[in-house]
Amino acid sequence: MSVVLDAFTVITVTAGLVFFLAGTVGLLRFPDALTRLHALTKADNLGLGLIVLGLLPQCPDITSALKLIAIWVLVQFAGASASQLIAQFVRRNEPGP
Amino acid sequence: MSLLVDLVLVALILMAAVWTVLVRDRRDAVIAFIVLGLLLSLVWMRLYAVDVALTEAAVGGGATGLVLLRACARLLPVEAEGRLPGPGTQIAAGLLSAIAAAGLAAVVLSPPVPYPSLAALAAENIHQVGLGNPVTAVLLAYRSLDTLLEKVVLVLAVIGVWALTPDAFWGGAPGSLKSKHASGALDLLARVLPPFGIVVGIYLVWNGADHPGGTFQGGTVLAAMWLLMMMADLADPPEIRLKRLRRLVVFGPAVFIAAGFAGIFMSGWFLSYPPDYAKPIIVAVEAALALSIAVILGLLVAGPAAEPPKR
Amino acid sequence: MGGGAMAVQTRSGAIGAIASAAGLRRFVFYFGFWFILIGVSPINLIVGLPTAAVAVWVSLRLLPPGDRSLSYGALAGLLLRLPWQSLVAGIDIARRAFDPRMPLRTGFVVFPSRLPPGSARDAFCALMSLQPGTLPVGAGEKDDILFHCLDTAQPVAAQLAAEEARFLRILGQEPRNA
Amino acid sequence: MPEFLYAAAALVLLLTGLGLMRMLWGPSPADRLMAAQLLGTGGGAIALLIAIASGTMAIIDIALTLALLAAFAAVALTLGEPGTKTRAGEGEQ
Repeated sequence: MSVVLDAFTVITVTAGLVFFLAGTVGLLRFPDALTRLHALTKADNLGLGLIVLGLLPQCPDITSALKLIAIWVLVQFAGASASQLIAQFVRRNEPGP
Repeated sequence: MSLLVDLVLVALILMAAVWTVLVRDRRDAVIAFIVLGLLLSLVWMRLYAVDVALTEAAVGGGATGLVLLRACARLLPVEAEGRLPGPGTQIAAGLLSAIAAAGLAAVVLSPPVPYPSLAALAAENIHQVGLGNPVTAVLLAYRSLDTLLEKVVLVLAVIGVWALTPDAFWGGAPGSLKSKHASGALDLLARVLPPFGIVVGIYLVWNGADHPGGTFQGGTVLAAMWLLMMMADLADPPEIRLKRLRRLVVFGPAVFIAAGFAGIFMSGWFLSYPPDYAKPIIVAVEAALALSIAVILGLLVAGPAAEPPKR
Repeated sequence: MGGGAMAVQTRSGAIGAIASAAGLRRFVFYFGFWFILIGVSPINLIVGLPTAAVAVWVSLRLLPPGDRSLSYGALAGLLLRLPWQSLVAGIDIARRAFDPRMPLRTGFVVFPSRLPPGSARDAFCALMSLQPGTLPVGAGEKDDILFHCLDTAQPVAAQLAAEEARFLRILGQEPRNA
Repeated sequence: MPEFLYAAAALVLLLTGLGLMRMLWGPSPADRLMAAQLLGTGGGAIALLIAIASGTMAIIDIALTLALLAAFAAVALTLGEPGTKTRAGEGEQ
């Protein structure tokens, strides 16, 4: 059982790393600020989400597992708010379409 | 593997630090400084100094950015009027910074051998204080006089900021922190986040007695929530003449000093706690301090009064 | 909490507000959050009670309970879809970022929203910013919301309308013509 | 398992650290802030990985604090904008 859980952790955490890579690549490659914002919020929120998911079986007790999930929810909400705030800032300061 | 982490971390910190100093735009420098704060928090975590990492995460991640970017906004009209410091002031500031940096470098690079430490002695006697977190035990029991004076310095800082108020505005409210650009995202954030922030802030203070955390971390989180509400126009900066506000500012240090005097009667010395009651006294002092720190940090960011008192 | 200026006036009403149905629901919620943070033990229980009470009091001031009753079934459905949406959105980004040709057809879409301006619409915008390919960047004319899209070839407006219909169902409003 | 989690933490640090190139390139403050935002999320992930790997559950609280304050830099950015009201007389609604 523990081997299965460990394998689950390795697979999901690795997948999380792939999305952190995607976020960084997008942040560096995408052509304009608003497009880069998509990469920022969506890819690394998923990266963190997958890492949280992968760590859940390794948690010593149920409260710390719930705490990890609460952190992910907070980051989702903060990311949603921050990306809109930055998008509005970009729109005000760059004459866009 | 851990060596690799450290090397990457050091390289990133050097980059962020050099960039903070070199970049010409003030706002860009502040953003680099926020990045530096995040990296420093990771360094403290790497050193397993969780208390310090928490402080750095709360202060560097939340409070510093607000203070410095607000300062940037304040400097804009000054800059527009061309009232910039002359070369003499700039050279003096640079020299002073260099001297401070050289002094710090000298201390860090040539420590006395063997390294003086009271850690073993402190750890041996920690059971007398009854706290599980050695950092809190040191801060509030072994060197409580230092900690008390630190909190008094915070009160002095508020007085110093208020002293910058022009005579006509004395007693009034600090300038609004409200963003000029209304934003639904900010409004939602400031309506949803504060209750969670209050629970987390109190948790950090309460948990700080036995685990990493404590007054400053918790107080900073609470202050950040108050500032968020002020920026979203859900709360106004309070008028600085309010008695209630001033009582909140001095409440923490006052409780601390009262506990100190109680120590004289209970066990013979100022700020000495009787072993059986040490923990409840310290927790009460911490709670009062956290409240005052939250109010003080909020007032420091809000700044001096910028409008005359109403009525 | 530092809100000295906004505090105190309504202290007498505070206990009554917390004792209301909405207040009690929120109290259970924040009390649960407290236990997730700190774990269960008697002394933590005692400190958790006033903590949750303060959180509820602030929460009721910031987000007064509406007169509409929320549909919790629809809300649960939406929350369960959130991780899935996050996965789709992340894969979408990764696909575009890793592709050497970087397939992007970015542009703006104006979406006429049926949600009234206010917290409900803000919450809808926050949810949409987590959706694949869309990012609300501000208000347009009247009730329009301006979205930045990664791929304008997609039927973005139709997808947004479908999401909005789901969202309206949470607020207890049946979509009229969606 | 701890070795794997430490390695994962190192990789997250490396990847989000690479994102800091955006802090150097800009061009706008918004782009630079995105690099900080990325590092904030990455820092949370690193904290969680190290907390579980080392069994030091207190480190989770660092991720919690970072998550709670993650949007603050973006909020603060609007404070530093030209035209933001900070002086007397302008601040009234």
